[in-house]
Amino acid sequence: METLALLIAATLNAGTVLAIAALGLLINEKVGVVNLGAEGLMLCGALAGFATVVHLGVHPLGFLAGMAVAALLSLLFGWLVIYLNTNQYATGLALSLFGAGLSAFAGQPYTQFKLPELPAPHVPWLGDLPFVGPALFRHHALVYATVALALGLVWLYDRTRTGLVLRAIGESPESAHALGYPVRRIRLLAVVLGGALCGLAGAYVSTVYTPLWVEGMIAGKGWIALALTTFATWRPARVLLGAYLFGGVTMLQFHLQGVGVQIPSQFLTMMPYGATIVVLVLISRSPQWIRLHMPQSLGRPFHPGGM
Amino acid sequence: GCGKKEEAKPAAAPAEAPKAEPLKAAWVYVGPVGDAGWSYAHDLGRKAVEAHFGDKVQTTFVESVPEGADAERVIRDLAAQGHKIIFATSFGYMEPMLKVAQEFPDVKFEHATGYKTAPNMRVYDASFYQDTYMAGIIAAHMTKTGTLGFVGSFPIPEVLRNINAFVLGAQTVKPDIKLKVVWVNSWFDPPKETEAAQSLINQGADVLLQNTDSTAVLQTAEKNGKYAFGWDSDMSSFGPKAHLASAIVNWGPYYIQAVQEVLDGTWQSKRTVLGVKEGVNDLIKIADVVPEEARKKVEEVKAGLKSGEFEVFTGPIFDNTGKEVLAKGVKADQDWKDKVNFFVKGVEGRVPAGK
Amino acid sequence: MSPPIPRLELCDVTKRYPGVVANDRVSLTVWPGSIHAVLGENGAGKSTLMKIIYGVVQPDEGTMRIDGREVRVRSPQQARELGIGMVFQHFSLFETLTVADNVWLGLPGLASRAEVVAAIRDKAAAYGLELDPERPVHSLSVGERQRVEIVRALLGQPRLLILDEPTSVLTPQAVQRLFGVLRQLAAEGCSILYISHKLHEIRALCDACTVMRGGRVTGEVDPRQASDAELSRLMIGREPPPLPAQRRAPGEVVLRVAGLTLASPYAFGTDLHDVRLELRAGEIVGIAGVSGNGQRELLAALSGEEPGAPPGTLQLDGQDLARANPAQRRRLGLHFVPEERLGRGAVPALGLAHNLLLTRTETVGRGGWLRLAALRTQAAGIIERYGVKAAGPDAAAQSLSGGNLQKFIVGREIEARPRVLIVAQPTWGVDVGAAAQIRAALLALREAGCAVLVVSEELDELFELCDRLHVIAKGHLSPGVPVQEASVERIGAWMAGQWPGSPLAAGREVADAAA
Amino acid sequence: MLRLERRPQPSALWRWASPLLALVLTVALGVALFVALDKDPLAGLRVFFWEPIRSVRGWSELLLKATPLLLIALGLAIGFRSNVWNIGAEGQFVIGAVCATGVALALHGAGWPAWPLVLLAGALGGLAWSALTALLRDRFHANEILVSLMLVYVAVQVLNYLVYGPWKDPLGFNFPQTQRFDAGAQVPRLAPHLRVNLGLILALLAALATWVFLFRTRAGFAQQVGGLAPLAARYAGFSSRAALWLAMGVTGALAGLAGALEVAGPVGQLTPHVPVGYGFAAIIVAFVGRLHPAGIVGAALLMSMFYLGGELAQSRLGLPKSITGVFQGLLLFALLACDTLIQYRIRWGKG
Ligand SMILES: Nc1ncnc2c1ncn2[C@@H]1O[C@H](COP(=O)(O)OP(=O)(O)OP(=O)(O)O)[C@@H](O)[C@H]1O
Ligand SMILES: Nc1ncnc2c1ncn2[C@@H]1O[C@H](COP(=O)(O)OP(=O)(O)OP(=O)(O)O)[C@@H](O)[C@H]1O
Ligand SMILES: [Mg+2]
Ligand SMILES: [Mg+2]
Repeated sequence: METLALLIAATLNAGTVLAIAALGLLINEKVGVVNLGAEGLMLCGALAGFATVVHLGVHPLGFLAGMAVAALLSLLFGWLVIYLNTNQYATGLALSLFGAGLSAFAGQPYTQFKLPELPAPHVPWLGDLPFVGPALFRHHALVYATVALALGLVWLYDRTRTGLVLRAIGESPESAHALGYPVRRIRLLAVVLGGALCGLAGAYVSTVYTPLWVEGMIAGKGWIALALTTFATWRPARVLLGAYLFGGVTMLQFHLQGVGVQIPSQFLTMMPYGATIVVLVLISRSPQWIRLHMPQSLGRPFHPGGM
Repeated sequence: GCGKKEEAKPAAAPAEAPKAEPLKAAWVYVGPVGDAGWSYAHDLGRKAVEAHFGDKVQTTFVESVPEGADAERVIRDLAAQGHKIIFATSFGYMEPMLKVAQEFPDVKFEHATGYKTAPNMRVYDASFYQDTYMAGIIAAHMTKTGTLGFVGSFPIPEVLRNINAFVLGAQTVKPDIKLKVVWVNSWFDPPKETEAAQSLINQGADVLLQNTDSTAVLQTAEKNGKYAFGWDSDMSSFGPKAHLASAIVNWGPYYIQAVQEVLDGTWQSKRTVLGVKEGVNDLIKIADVVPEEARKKVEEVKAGLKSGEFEVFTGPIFDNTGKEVLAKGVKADQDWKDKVNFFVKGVEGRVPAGK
Repeated sequence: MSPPIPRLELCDVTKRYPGVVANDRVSLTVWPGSIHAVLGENGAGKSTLMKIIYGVVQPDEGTMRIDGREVRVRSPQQARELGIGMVFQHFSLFETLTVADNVWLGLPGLASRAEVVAAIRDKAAAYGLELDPERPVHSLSVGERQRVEIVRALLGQPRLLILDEPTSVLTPQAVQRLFGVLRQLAAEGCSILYISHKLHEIRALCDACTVMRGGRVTGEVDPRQASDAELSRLMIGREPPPLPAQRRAPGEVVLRVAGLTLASPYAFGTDLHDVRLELRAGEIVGIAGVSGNGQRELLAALSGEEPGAPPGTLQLDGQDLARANPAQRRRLGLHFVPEERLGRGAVPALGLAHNLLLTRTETVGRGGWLRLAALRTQAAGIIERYGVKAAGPDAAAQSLSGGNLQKFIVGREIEARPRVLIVAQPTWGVDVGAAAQIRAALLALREAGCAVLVVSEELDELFELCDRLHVIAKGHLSPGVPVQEASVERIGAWMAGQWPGSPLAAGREVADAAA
Repeated sequence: MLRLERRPQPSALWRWASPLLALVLTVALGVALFVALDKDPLAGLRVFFWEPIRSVRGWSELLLKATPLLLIALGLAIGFRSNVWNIGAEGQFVIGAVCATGVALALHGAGWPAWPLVLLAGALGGLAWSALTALLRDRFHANEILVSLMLVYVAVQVLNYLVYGPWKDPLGFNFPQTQRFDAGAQVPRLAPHLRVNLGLILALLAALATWVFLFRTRAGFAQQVGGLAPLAARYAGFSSRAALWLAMGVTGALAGLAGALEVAGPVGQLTPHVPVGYGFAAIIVAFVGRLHPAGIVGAALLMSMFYLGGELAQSRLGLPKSITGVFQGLLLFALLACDTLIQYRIRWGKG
């Protein structure tokens, strides 16, 4: 029982990283922009967050710095993709390479640093409950903020005019332009915001999840976050669920090893990636369904002057 | 601007010094020098050489060299640049170094952790298992659950030796102690190490050791109020409460000796296995929480290792299927240690892909 | 009494695009309560002018006055604040959103969604434009979609309403209802700018007319007084050439569609129901219908772009086509001219010569080797024979004007000497000279014994070209009727599904949906 | 305000000038970086652009490193031109190396030159691995970017499993590596003392074949139409499924061949360190080479130069290794931005 509670806790923790990044990417994709540079953004966010906490010793500032740096890089990405109409895939890949290189380069002096201690998180009263306490109520505030963010996005997209405008731009930037919405500016804003969340996810990894800086420490989480948006058919609540599911699979592989399951560890290490493929296949089987839920302009460039 | 990382002097700069040309020595690292782990430890050794010899020796290093086809080019370039002794500090450099060694008979090549030698290439290795044996003694004193945890990198003999020695050490205190092993299939992947450590803790392990290079395992133990050890270097500051001791390696003495041999012209090809005896391995910074009894025992072992009387792998040793792998009273020789491919009794699970 | 102030006054408005002057010193005056037509052929610059008025496009030169005040409209929001509303030629609706959401997006103020729903109901009732605010747009017929656009424009309380070719997607009956609404609006004092190139509509509706050609204003007339010939001359520069009118007896059946039932492959498409059609050598058959009634699906099934037709439902010279892909069908003699020329009929970034390779294989040697010199010669031939204005065989398809590209594509398919040629919207967006040339080429093809199927939304064109007409409605195809026995009224009724024996005839909703 | 105006026709001048401008921009940024790091920019440029090609051996190393990049990028170019986004060439490279090793081990002691079979096995292995992605995309519409990428991680674990397990060299003291290949299983070198091998010739032939295929055959034309205008491809009757399979297959086979050349060439055995990121770097090579075989040959050399220069910058100038990644990213960014000039004209003034 206790083991299960701890497994749930670890799952939530691991899933949160993915969820923050995937929600950011969802914000991007809802307005029609795919950012394959998520991995690079997360790495730069991780470094910026770590370095800030090293120098200033305040964790929230690390989050802010991670967000700011990733926002800046997404601004570059957004400018290329939205204003110069460069290929979104290629530009995203460039960003992921550049982000990885830049963070490794600039992060060299930080590899041996240690961050100040964080007090063990504990929600008053609820944290003391048996089972649910250790499972659900002893997490960093960001774990709960992520849930709130997902619910907030559900509300934004389903209930507000702003959300409606964002969805409309993702569906038909041409129509939105004809109605007078500043499509490119809104897209850029969404790209920067989504990028900032990727940076936040990175900063969470380097300052809370594994309080360390090491080059390449995101280790593919950005790509899994990208897969999650498709997995969730662009719905925030499902992104959250999907993230926890993948967090669970990640933890499960170690759990199974510890229990002594007789499978070569390499095959267990494959599990999260294999699971991603299986899930992708399952949800993509009906292209009609994907098409109905996918932002229609996803990946398409938009030039307001018309072609 | 970036970093104030201490840099090796550019080797290309022609030093038009009137006095004798300094001896040029080079190091090839597998990771970034800032990894606080394996490569970092070797770089400390390089710095020890610089400090010892002053301007008689000039050092260079190349970091993060992939162990594939690129290594050969890097090593050859270093040899062509006039380095007289080159240290390659990872197992994967063995074959490339062997090839380059044939081309440069005048250059001395030193390879860490390998087994192939040539007239101008020799190998050296450390004995971490001596550290983990001592760590096992401490772990057994500190565990409440009777279950220890190990975050393993790759199932190679060196790591298996460390795991087995850890349990053997612990069993001298608590014969029925158990060890859970989780492999991350990486030398260096902090988030994965964190997840693996967390998983071990969730399953009841309360003292952790790792054979990976980051501080993640120690930090995870700290966060969970459990115990763990430092690896490669003194990591006590990364988990003040969790840290029980650090298993360290100090390559400085060996590197100084090797360079000295080249300067003296006494360098000879051989295989050197270094350990506590040579001052290369040690368990340091034993925490205050560790009971006096454990400390004493560790000191005894250390003394035995120093004098060479004590051998960690002394029979009888049974593997965890119950088979005797070392007969009673027999001290393991180097060949036996090279071929460890099993878990000793007390370790749960099976060696991945082991036969 | 002071002289009345014009609602809108444009003075020397100029807009240049690379390679074209879309508007060349255009001046225009619209009075309050007037329904003012802007008439002109495709590419005359009408839409550009309207976009300038609505603030979507910024003019290079010229001034604009609203109610006597000089303004510079920088965005549609600003236009709406000035009391201008617009219904676009190409709808600017969001398919996955509901009617209410679409309207809400087009409203400047920050009204709540509930208020928007109520307002839609009010307006709809006041003008007889029934709409369910909660339906998603993709489930609406084209006529209903236009109602959404109109309601959206009306909710902005416009004093000047712009409609850009609103009737090209409507049945004749629906056109009459729209005219009713517009007259009511005009009577309430709203000025209307009505864009079209259909003379009879303008004559029926408008009280003033500005005619444009090549970006310039060529005349201001009262449409109720001017003759067709006069308007044509202003619009085209001459009267349209008459078509050769000899018709010969059709030959054997070449293409047979036998009870084709097919689910639409498109996200918001129309399914085909038991479509039956025969095409004989040496005849031109037309298919009329409001767009979105299954034309796209039928064409895709015939061309082979969408596989899935049940075996036996498609036959060419008695051979089953159901399994053949477009290339195989072409080898059997079935060629096709799609309605989108850029991106479907031609690859925009490639040169004209390479675009031949989409459907022609004469210059492909053994092993698929391309004989590039021969390919260029072939392209140069078509360019010359069809009077295509292009820089040469290597000019990128995207550098050609729509009409010239259409001439090239039609030429490419005609010169393949097909058994059957299927043409969608042959003269859509093509200037009048080119249109006449294309129509003449189609007639010549018929004389050569080819079977031609024309799918068009322009009734005039179908009446002019075809020997026999079918109508498609909601995925059902009407029986054929010889063109001599057809009339606009009759075909109009059929377009709403009301042909004798139609499975749709019973259901009232269909007529509504098509309206 | 800066504003873009679409050209009526893509600019032929900028098609050529844009990569050069991008290179100039990257070099300029690099010089700025050197100055910021307090290094002599001239020495920096020398290390990156002159040192690697100073000697025959330098050329040999440059070409050796460029070979896998060239092979993989050619396949990717065919894919990207036809809208098939195979990002997982790295995985295909790994499986190619694995399959090549399988054959080399099976033919251990054969005594005859087995290298052609070894290379063939590598190509087939890469092909099979990419076919997995193609299958999932074809049958289930699973996004090939994500699937192929996830398969990279899987491939690496397959490699690990084999070298740590069944294929471990029995005489290798349990170290994770296979036996060394027999001389007959290793690719012949072009000169006895140089490491560059027959793979270079194969890669150049592949470049030529790709050019002929893309620009001189109808099949190559059909392949590209799917990427330029999918509806037009459909209209013409060019099968998008065939394009998918061909693009994935060619990339997989070439990446697999590159993997085989790596184990049967400079490495000489299978180790966990065979994958070094060629599959990802080749994406940059493909784009920098403008998806054109001639361009890719140049880009592969340039990229290879960056790698070698990065190493030399460490040992000569004491610069960190990650600078290579920064340069590669910058080059790709600069190129994408400059490419805008092919389709658009830059204007000053109101929009
Ligand atoms: N965004 C644009 N970029 C370049 N050229 C354009 C653009 N929009 C319109 N044009 C050109 O300007 C000219 C006028 O186009 P416009 O759309 O105003 O014609 P129109 O009279 O509305 O024609 P139609 O009857 O086909 O709607 C055409 O030659 C067209 O090709
Ligand atoms: N996209 C491109 N990027 C860089 N170089 C190119 C590109 N396209 C063509 N070239 C160069 O132009 C030369 C001739 O073009 P090539 O024959 O390859 O293409 P093409 O347009 O198909 O030519 P052709 O007109 O003969 O069909 C080649 O040597 C090639 O280097
Ligand atoms: Mg028109
Ligand atoms: Mg128009």
